[in-house]
Amino acid sequence: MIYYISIILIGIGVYGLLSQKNLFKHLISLALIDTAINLFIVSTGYINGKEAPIYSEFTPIANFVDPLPQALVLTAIVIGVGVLALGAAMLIKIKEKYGTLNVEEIRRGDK
Amino acid sequence: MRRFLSALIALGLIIILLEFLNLIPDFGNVDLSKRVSNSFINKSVDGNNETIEFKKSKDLEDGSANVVTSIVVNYRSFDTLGEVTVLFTAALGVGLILKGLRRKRFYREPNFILKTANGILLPLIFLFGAYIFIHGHLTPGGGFPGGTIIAAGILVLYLSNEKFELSHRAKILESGMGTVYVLFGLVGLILSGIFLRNFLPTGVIGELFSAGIVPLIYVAIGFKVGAELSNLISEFQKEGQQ
Amino acid sequence: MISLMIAIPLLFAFVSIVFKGLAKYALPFIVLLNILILLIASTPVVENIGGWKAPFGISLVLDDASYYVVLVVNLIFLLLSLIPQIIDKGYDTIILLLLTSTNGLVLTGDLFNSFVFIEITAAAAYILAYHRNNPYGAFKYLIIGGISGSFYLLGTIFSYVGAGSLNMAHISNNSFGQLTAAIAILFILGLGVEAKLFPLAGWVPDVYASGSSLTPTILGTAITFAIMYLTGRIFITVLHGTFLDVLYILGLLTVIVGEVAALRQDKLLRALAYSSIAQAGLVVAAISLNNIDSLTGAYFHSMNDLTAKFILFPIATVVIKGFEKDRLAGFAFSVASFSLIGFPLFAGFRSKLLIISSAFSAGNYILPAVLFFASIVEAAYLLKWNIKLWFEKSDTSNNIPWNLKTIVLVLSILLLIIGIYPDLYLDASRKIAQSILDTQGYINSVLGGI
Amino acid sequence: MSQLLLILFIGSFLVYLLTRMNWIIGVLANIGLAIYSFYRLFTFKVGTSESIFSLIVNQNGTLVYSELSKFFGIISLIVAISVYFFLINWLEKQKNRAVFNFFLALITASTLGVFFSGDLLTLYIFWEIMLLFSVLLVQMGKEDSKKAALNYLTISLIGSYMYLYAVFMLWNRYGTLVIKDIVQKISVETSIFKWAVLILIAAAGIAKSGIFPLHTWLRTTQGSSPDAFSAILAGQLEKLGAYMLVLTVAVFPSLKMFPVLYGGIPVFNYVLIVLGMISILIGTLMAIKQNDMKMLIAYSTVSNSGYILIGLATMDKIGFAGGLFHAFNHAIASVMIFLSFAAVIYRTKTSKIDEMGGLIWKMPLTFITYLVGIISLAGIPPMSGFISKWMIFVVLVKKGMFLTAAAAFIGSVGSFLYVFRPLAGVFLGQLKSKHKDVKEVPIFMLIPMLVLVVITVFFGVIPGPVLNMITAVEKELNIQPLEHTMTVIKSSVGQWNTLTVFTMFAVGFIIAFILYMVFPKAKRIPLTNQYTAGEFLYNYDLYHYSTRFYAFFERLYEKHPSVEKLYEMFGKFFKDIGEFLNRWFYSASPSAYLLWFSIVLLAIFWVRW
Repeated sequence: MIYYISIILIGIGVYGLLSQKNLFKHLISLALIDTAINLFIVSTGYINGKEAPIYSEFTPIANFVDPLPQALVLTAIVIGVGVLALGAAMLIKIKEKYGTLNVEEIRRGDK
Repeated sequence: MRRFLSALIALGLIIILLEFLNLIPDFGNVDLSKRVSNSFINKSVDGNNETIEFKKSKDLEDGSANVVTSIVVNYRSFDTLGEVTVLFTAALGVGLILKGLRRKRFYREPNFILKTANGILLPLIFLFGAYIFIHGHLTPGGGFPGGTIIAAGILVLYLSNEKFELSHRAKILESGMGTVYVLFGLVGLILSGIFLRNFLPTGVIGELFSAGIVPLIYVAIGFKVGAELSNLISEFQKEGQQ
Repeated sequence: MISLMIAIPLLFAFVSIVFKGLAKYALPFIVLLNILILLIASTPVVENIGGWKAPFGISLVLDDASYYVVLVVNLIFLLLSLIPQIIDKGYDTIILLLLTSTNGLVLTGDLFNSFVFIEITAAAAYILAYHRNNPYGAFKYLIIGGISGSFYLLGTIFSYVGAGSLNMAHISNNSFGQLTAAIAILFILGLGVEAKLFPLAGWVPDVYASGSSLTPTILGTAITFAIMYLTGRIFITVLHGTFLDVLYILGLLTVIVGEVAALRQDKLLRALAYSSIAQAGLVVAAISLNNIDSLTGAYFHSMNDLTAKFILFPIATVVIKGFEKDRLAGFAFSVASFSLIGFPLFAGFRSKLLIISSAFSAGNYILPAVLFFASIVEAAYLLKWNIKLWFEKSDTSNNIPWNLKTIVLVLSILLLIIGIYPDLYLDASRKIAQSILDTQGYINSVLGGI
Repeated sequence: MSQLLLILFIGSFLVYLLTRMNWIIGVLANIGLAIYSFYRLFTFKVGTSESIFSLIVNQNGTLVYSELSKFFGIISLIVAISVYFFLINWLEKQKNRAVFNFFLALITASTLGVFFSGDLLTLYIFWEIMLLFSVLLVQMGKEDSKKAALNYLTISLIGSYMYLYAVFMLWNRYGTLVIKDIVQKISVETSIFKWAVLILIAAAGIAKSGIFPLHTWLRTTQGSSPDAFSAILAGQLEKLGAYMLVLTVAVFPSLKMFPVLYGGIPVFNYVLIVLGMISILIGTLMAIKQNDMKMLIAYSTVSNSGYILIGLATMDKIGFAGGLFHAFNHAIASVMIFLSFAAVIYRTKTSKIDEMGGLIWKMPLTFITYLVGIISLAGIPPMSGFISKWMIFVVLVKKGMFLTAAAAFIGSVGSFLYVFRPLAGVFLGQLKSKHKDVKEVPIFMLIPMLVLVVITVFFGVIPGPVLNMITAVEKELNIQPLEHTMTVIKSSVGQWNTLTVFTMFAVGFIIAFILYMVFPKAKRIPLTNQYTAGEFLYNYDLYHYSTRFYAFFERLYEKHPSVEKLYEMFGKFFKDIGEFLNRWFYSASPSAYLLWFSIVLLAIFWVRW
């Protein structure tokens, strides 16, 4: 089920990127796609009936889901954050340079 | 029209990805023994065959109770170094891109509640963040969430204080902690000839002082991420000349 | 030892935040150190980071292919470090990070790790794309780059799900039927954007032609070469040539589209950006033929291309009017463009010859025809620019700094030498090709003969 | 041979340096090099071969000296030497003299390289060197020469890359590129392969010599390139095309490779003959229309290349000899014509026919050069140009190819029309008032022109020496040699005695001259000495009669379809696509990028899943 949710989220992100004209919405869509993929990655590691991969008083012996996707997701999230920050900074500059975030108006302004 | 076409294409994409799903095991139905992470859980990459028990197993190849942490900071530590670098690059880039902009001002007195609560909450937030990254090898969390929480504290500071400016020391902290991470790796290289080698004893699994360099690196990461995100926040507090 | 090639530049990048200006002065020494490490190293070397053995931890692999690619990449950075004028203040750290990530990209033997390094490269590239106030172009690059990164990540995850590991050699050793096709599709989308393939990579001209000489000079040479290496490594060594035909078609399309689009450009930089696209397409198409000669030709051509581009891009940004004042720079420019066109006795001719003859012996009659078409168009617009810059009189022209002039001159002489005596490049590219095709050797050296 | 080529290539760098110091010394050095290589051509032994550096693995380049290389080498060096002599005075007015001289020397060196090449790839290399530097020379001319040069480059590259494609087809099939080896093996191949290879190789020759589908570059290139270089282009470079055509039809044994049709001509050669026919017609008709004298002769080149091609493609002893001889004659004649034009332009600074007139009194020697040149070019008896055209006619009649013969005849008649136009417009008629002070050109420009006049008249009377060389070529290529003596050419239709003809013409000329002297002379009055409708005419320059000289004739084909326009359309089409891509793909919004990204994904999935 989570697979399907994540894929539908990717679809929504793609839809947003394709249909919107506002660059900020593009960035949000990109973040959405990132998140969806992260969700997907985490869910590939899930195993029915198993626990979070931490040795503790409650789970002293290994009966864990796959921890590797979780580790990968941690990395992927941080990378996503970095890209998002860069994009946001560029948006500020675009706004400053063109006075708008609308794709068509920027295109007109470029000429 | 545009929306319809977009929806159509997005639908096509969804269908393709659904098709791909048929090729992989169903959700929650994974055979762990075929994956490398099985060895990560049992900490048997180097050939350990004993079952691991919490607070009993000693001197394992990797001593952190949180397996995700052991992967992030030990087995695949190199990825994490790269990850830190991406964040570092992003922070640097934001600084370069937004160079020359002024601090944004709202010209409005911050809310009284916010100001007061800030004084009480801020130490708690920082403390919580520090707790998270210090216990990264034992509990869920680690350097990244911990650092983020600290940065959230900085954000509160920015919101509640119009005149607050992040000190230049944040940059130094960021740079220094990155350096520490690489130096840990280099020390491993010098001591054992292997980059990012865990050269400290791993101790008993589940104890605070265990897992060798893992908590140390996580502390460094915690500070680094905190400083970096705080820097990002302070950069985004800017606006163009008007 | 080879991890030092990643660790040292990274260390200096971190430190240079505090000690401003350090990066600029340290860069040549760091690169020299890297080259020194390479000179001591003997291939193949597999270094397991953290001491975790191959399919479990992350391994850095220095086989013949990555050896020469890293060598070329570091030499490019060395040349770049000798012309510090074009690196603006603050961007020197970015260059260091780019060096780190490119080295990592080439050396790593782990798919997810390569994703991380691609993302660092991309992040640095977004910032470089912004250089000289080009936020819109950079943002467009960021969006499409981000999406392609996501698809690359998805491909990595599918590989992990299929093979149970992220190690390239381990994945290559497993076979997982139809899933390979899905992975290949995802990697085509993931790498295609960085490899400048036609319908995927629309960002190139807007980024390359932003007016900065740093951006195209480094993105069009070192990064392109590293990506081409990664393309060969993933599609041939890891995926055993799955879906190379798709890559072939995209490559040919890119060649045609790049050249045709360059035809009408009235800005030199933009025309060169399109030429860069077309050459990348040619290299990808040649790689996708998947035999030793074509791969040799592809990497040989890529090296010629980057040598030429390292001459063309900086000169094109500095010289706007003509070569009245700098005949030597003009000479270098002409040599580089003739080499790109593939006139006989220039370096580009040798590599095009090799690609054509390998295509013919593989029974492929379309690639040569497309290549010839591309050469005609390329000749038309590059000669137009040569004629314009040499013979149309102009009063003003920027002065080219002496160190840049020396470097482009040396490179152009190198192009002439390669044209007559190609063994220098040819041997390296043959080694790269052999090593990329030698899947079993790669698996053995990484997994220790499991 | 490799030694000679090495000397020439190194020498050309020396020429560059010398010209930078003093341009006259540079030109002299260039002449020295050309004369030295002319001398060396006679010292080489026919049949020697040498190997030079290798370009493909295990494949050394080879140089072979054959009768064919000797023949074409001599043509191109005669052209080169005379043009270089011309430069002693002419170069003074050219910009970038050092580069000009340097490129000329390189072109001569690489042209010889092409003729010496024993394998296809070596040939290609020299061919491309020649192409590159000739392009760079063309653009040093008039204002629109930059565009013309690119036009020239594009069409030449189309030809040479088609050639290279064929080279690699052969290399892939046989693993060798030596012409001798390939020629032995190719006759047993499948017909598709043979057709493909030969058409692709012929394309290079067609593009270079200006045969029909690829002739469009000639007009602008010849018209706007530097004036002295136009002579090289017509005399030296276009003969490379003729060489390539010889390679296609004769060196590759077309008689053995293809089935023989009507008249004993291989079917492949028929295709070439048709192309030659079309070229003759187009060249003639278009030449008649031109107002720029250089463009006019450029079109005449198209038609003459057609003659050469037809002659060669018949593969008959007389026809083939006629083709080679016509190549020789056309080279000499076109150099004479272009040099005389260069002389005229040197003095008057224009190449438009209707801006000149009456220069016969000011530049008599230039006029004589031009006159002899056009007589030879149009094929009027006493000059050598007639002989070669006659030989081609003879073979067409003999083989019963009347359609081609008719085209050739129309071309001949048309050539009278078009060569007369500059004659009347430039040299005869009224002298323009602004050209009153024009003088004859300096001595060093006159010498080569007059020497060429002598050569043409000499070979018109005694064609034996050239025919000897041609028969040697024919023997080498296994064609039955032409029967001839010093002054008599024998054919099955009849024979032609050049000496008799010359004597007859000389007698006729003397009679006409006597009559001209004896009868009373016409009274010369100035042009303005008349009036119309009671008004006296004051504007001297208004009534130039060479404007729309053949208007009555041009009207017949005014709305003709134009290949040139077709190519321009193609060029524009590509540019428009480029602009479209640039606009709608490469400069598009992120959404468009993602749109294409998704379309690729969908397409791959659709096709390959």
